[in-house]
Amino acid sequence: MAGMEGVGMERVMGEWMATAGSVQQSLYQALPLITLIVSALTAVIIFGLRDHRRRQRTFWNLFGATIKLALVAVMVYAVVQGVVLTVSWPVLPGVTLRLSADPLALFFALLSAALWLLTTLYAIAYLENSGQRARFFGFFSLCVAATAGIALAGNLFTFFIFYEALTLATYPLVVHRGHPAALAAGRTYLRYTLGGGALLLCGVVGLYAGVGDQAFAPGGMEAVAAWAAESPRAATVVLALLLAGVAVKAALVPLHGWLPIAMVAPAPVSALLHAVAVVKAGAYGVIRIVQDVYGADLALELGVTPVLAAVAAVTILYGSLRALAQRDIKRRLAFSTVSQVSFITLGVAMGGAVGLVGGIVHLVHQGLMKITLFFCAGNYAEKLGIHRIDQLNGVGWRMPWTSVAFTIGALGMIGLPPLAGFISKWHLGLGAYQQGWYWIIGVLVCSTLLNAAYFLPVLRRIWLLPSPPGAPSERLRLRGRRLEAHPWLLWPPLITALAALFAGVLAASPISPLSWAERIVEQEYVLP
Amino acid sequence: MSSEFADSGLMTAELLTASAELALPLVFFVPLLTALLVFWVGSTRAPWLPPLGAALTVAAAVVLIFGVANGGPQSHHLGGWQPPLGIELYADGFAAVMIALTAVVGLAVTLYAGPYLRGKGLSLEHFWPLWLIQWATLNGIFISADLFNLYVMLELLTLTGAPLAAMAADRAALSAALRYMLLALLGSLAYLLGVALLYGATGSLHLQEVGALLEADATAAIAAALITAGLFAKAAIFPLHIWLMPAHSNAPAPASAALSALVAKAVVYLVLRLWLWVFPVLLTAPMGWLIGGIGAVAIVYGAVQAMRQPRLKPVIAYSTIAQFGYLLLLLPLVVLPAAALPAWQGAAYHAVVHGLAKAAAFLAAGNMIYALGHDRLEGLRGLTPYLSVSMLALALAFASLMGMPPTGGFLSKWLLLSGAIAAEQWLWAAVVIVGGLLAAVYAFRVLAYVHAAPPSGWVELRAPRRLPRIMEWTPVVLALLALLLGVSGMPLLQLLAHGAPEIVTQWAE
Amino acid sequence: MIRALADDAVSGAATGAATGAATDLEIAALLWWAFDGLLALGLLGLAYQVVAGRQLFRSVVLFIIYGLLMAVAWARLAAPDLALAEAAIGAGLTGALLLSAYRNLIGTDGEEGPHAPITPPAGAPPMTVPRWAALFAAALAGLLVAGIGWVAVGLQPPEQTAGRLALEQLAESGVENPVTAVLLNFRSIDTIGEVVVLFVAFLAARVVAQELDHAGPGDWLRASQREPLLVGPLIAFIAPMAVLVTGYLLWAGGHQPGGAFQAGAVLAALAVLLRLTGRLRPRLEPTLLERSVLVGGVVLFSAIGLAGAGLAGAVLEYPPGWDYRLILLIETVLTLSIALPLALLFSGSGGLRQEVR
Amino acid sequence: METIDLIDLVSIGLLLLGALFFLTGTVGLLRFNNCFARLHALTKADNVGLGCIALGLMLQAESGWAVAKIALIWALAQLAATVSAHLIARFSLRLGGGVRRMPP
Amino acid sequence: MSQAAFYALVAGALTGIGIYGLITQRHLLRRVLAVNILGSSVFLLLVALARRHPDYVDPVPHAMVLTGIVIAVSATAFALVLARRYHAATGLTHLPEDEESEEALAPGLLNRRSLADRRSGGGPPPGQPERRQGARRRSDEDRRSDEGAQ
Repeated sequence: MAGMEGVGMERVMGEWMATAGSVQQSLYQALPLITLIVSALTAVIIFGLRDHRRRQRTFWNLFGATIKLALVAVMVYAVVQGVVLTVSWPVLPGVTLRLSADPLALFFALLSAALWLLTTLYAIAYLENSGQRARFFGFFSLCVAATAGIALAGNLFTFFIFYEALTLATYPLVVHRGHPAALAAGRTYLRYTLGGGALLLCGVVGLYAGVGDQAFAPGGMEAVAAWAAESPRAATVVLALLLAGVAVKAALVPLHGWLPIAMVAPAPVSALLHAVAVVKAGAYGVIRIVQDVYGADLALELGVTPVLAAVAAVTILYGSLRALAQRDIKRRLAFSTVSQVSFITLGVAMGGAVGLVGGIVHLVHQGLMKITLFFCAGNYAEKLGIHRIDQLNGVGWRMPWTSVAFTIGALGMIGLPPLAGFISKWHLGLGAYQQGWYWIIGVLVCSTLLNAAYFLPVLRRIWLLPSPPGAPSERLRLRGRRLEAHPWLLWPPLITALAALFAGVLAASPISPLSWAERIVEQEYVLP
Repeated sequence: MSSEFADSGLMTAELLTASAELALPLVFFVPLLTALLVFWVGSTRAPWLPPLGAALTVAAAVVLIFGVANGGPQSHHLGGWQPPLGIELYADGFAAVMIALTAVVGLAVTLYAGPYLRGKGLSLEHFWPLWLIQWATLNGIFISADLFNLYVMLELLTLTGAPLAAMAADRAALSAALRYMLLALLGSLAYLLGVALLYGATGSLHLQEVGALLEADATAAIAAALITAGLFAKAAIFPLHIWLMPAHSNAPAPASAALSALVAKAVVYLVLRLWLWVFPVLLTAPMGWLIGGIGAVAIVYGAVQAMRQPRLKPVIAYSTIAQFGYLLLLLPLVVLPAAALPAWQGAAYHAVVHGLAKAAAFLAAGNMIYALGHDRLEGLRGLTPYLSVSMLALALAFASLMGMPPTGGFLSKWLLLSGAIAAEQWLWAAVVIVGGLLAAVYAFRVLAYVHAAPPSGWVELRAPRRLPRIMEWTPVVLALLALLLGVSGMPLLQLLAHGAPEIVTQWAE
Repeated sequence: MIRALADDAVSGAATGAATGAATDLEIAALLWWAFDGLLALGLLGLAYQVVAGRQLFRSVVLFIIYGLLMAVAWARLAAPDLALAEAAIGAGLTGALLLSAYRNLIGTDGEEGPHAPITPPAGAPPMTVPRWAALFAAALAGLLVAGIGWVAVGLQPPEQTAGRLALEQLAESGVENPVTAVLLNFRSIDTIGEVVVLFVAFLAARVVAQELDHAGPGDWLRASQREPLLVGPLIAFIAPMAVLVTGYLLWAGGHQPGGAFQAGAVLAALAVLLRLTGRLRPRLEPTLLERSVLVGGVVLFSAIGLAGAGLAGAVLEYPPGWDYRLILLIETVLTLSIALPLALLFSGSGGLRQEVR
Repeated sequence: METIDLIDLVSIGLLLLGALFFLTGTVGLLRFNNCFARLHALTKADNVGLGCIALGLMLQAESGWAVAKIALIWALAQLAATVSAHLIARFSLRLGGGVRRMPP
Repeated sequence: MSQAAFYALVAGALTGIGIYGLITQRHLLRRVLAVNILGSSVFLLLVALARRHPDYVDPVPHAMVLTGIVIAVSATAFALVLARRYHAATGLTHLPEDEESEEALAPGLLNRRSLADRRSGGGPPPGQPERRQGARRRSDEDRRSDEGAQ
């Protein structure tokens, strides 16, 4: 690693086969590509295994996830040293596929790699005796490859390729159960995502027609700024198309319909995909487009960001209201996701540095908290067969550990001071204040109240109400083990709950998500 | 080819380009003579002969492709006579790309056909000579630069295609083959009539010369109309497409793969080659709009029909009709300066990727028929444990047909789209986008069956038949090749650039 | 004297050389125009009858006559080779194929046999397409006729044509007959393609015709000794004569109208005659000899062609001085390779065997 | 047209005679109502007609080969005519009288 | 108007008759006849074009026509064999024009019934032979089982 100190500036490797530099150097540069290949390879190996080879599949699953996490950690170390690892090769004349590991990319990649490891553990235990597992875990790993691709994408073309590949990889997971309801959900999911994909494709091709092949540049690309100056109308249309395409996966109001319906998928799928991968890809796309393609001020100039902020605000309120009305746990969590993700979009649309920090840090906070809630919901469903909220009476005493994790997650979502949720909402509010968007502070307060309105009654049922007589109690000795569920089902929610707690309480420490987000904003975007 | 390859194999490169000119006629004669040898010896006594012939043909094709890649367009004057009198074999980038596609799909079909036909109890005795002659004819069409020679090759294509479609000899196959024969005969006579008028007007049969001598008068217009109509009948482009679905879906799987991916493709290739080399003087905006319109209608019609089919092979056959529409979109775009180069590269790229994906899809469907005995979509439910590899190949093939990003299909859609948007042709851009979405509808309808759980009370009368290993892995290899083309298009586009049509390169300077 | 008149007119009234007997010239031209007009009328009338005639049997017979008239037309247009080929293959063989197919297709569909009543029974399914299709077809046909007619009248012959080049370089081609030169030297790959088409048609017929019964009327008559009296002597006289004519046509192909195709056609006609009279019986699979003949033509032609690349620089180029001999060799083998598939296509079987007494 | 020598006169006469015979044969074909009468008319008239035309042409022929070829053509035509007439007659005899169903 | 142009006109007329016959006639043999007439008319046009030059006769169209004739006869022969086999299999001498008779020919081809049946909630599992409404000929029903598809 010592040799890395001397290399300060960003180095782009042009040719498909690295001609210059020693093999160690080129391998190091091509780390982003290797991460992708590793996760894709694990998928291929798992596809090859027959269904009954449980042990081998578990090994390969975990092995792949840990290797990926390790590689991301190495890249994080490199970025901390100030080296942005980049690899790119020409796909078409005038179009290159570019992977670059800059701080924002690794922020999202680290989140997805870490949560992926936990979800794989959870999924292995959750799908203990169900069929078609080779196919499930194959597509599961393909999803991780696609998410890593989205995170590490260096230009809009690469981003689009992995964005659509994610749709291809998630569809089989949504329809995994195979019964008619799952197929109907799959069809809806496709209708939204393919429609969004088509819009995004038009936007990307329009941009490439106008500007040509440009890499993501912090604070917006100069070529785009020049092009926007020369033909503002076309630039606005392209920006609108790009945002509309990305908004589908970011579940902004008119295009959020697929999220609640896709809850019919098994718990690990809804936990990971709809709380972390798919939805976050949309939000990440919004950040990349507004920050790294157009730049916040140009977007403001074109008058698109105010509209985006309004839509985000509407989504926040609408999501919370619909969550209030839901009686099924997972659907309530889904609508809560719809509203929470829009915080990120709101943070980006505001334009202020502090607002942006709030938006970016919420990317991680919401991920941690939401995945904890989905894990707990999965545990309740798996162990006690509870799907509706009114069945939750007294569950806290029957499954204490899961309920504790659930409580931490729920309180975090509401935004109580010591927890992660509060940090991001605080920054969003501060940013709004600085930018002078006072109505946003109103929206934040409203949403906090609504969150409380739909989470507190759930907590009240879990802890305060007595459990109905004769309800199965998990406290009984389970063959001598005192834990209430399979350890692999129990540990992931606890770890993520702790992580959420840590992200909130120790936010000031240098290695917390908040400080990481601040470093991104300072390093990347020189904002007034 | 990247520079590193050239300097290390300097000697071999020289040898390759020198022998490339000889490879030009060999690409036609090797499969032809193998076919005659197989017929003479009888395929039961020498089962190793057809694969050997296929390997030799692929070798000749590779030598030719390297020759074109390194030494630019190759040409060979048959019999030593100069063009207007003699016949010239000419292979430029477009021909080399199509020969590469034919070599790959041909090898896959040859390896797949043996076990499949033995399994279905159809006689291999007649399949081998017909298939190898068809392969020779395909290569002949790509390299021949003479109008009448193309007529003879087109006729050969029909006469080898129809019996393969009628091989199952049940009522549907026979009526399909008859319909195919009659329409194809009408098509080739219309083509011959067009060639007669062209010869009457210009006095030469050589492609480039006729293109140069032709002026945009009534004779050229009528000849172009007749030739285009004739080739549309043979390639089953939209208005004259009725025979394609029954013929392609009733033919045995390897034959329908060859028919859809190569035979009909070669005729569409010919339409493009004639319009870009012989009739550029006629290629005005209205003419481009007419043919582009036909392509657009074909895309929509094919997709809509594909959504309604209860069986798998008709879905794939109708998707062929739809996908040919994309190739026709090239003509309205190639006249516009901003869109000429990307549209040309997009159309050629689409031809290759569609060929690979379509062949993979048909061979996967063949696996299903081999295992279950029928290919009705309901039978796909719960089939994954038995045919997991074939279903993966089918999924990848459909992903490519839809133009989803990781696959080569996406790059061709991207090229066509960027050409259309660069030239502000919003209609054609919309057609490409809508075509992709419609393709997604019928593709995911089939994939939904693959993922669907078997209905309750499912009684499996007899377990699906075990597939021989080679039959299981051939479609996957083809589908992965289509995927590989998604990773980088540069090698293929560099090969295509050699001898690009003058109508495309004129805007480059 | 009449001959002189005829030649002047043939050489074209267009030159209008004012010889002494100017009026004779106009009369001869007028006569020729009358002949052409009559021929054209005959062709069009017959074509319409064939297509829209009421009785299928009449249409088939009229088609054969149409073929013969077409041969006369081509003779009139100074294309003797084509007249030979059209008469032998176009009218003769195609006619035989149509008649044998007609015999098998009679019956359930209401189309009459030779004995059925002239007019098809009322109940027969409509033999023509609905009205709109007929109108569309008429419009399309009209458009086509107008197009070709307008082009035919207006088309100016280009000054430089491939044909003129062929005639100029005829000397180097090794044969005097320009058509044979074009077929076997200048554009030889078309000929290879064409013989491969024949071979493929034979293969295609084998794929489809497995279970069809191949017994012909002649077989039964021959077996039951109730064969008409004169057929024996006819065959005895015609068979050697046909082989002689084949040899002559093959030999003459070099310098006069004739060649492999016409010779092959005559040989095929002989085989058809022998098959019709039961002297040759169908066999399911071709023997080694038959398979060798079927592929021999193309294999030899291709071998010589590919050898040409080594010896004479380009594929399908004959080494200097050898072209006449090689062309003659190729033509002889081609004659067999054309005659056998045509005969097998007529008999619909894999091979033919001598009728054993 | 100054001097019409004898050979031309004779060949014109023969050609016209041949044409006349063909005409009578065709009229016979159309007028008679049963198969045998029609066969009779055709074989007699047309063959003689063909003979006259062949003779007429032989007079015009330059080389001896041409004369031999025309004679060969005439001989083959006769052979074909006789055999086919024989076969048609035999076939319609067995069929029953050979009377055409509908008046011409 | 020269002799070549006259014959070219005749060829045009013959093409018209050929195309009209090919489209309107439904009997297979008549369609093959029409194709042959169309072919010979194209060849006549070629030969007429060859005759336009006053001083020479162009041999290239002659070679094209000679090749064309042999190709035409082989295509006709195969079409007739196909027609014979089709007649032996179906007893019809014309191609089924409308969709309904297409259904009689091969129910598997356009399986109208199973579409309606599938819409009413999942047909019987494909393993078991499906009950089909009586097609026109009962005997064809039994012969055409699932395994028929190739």
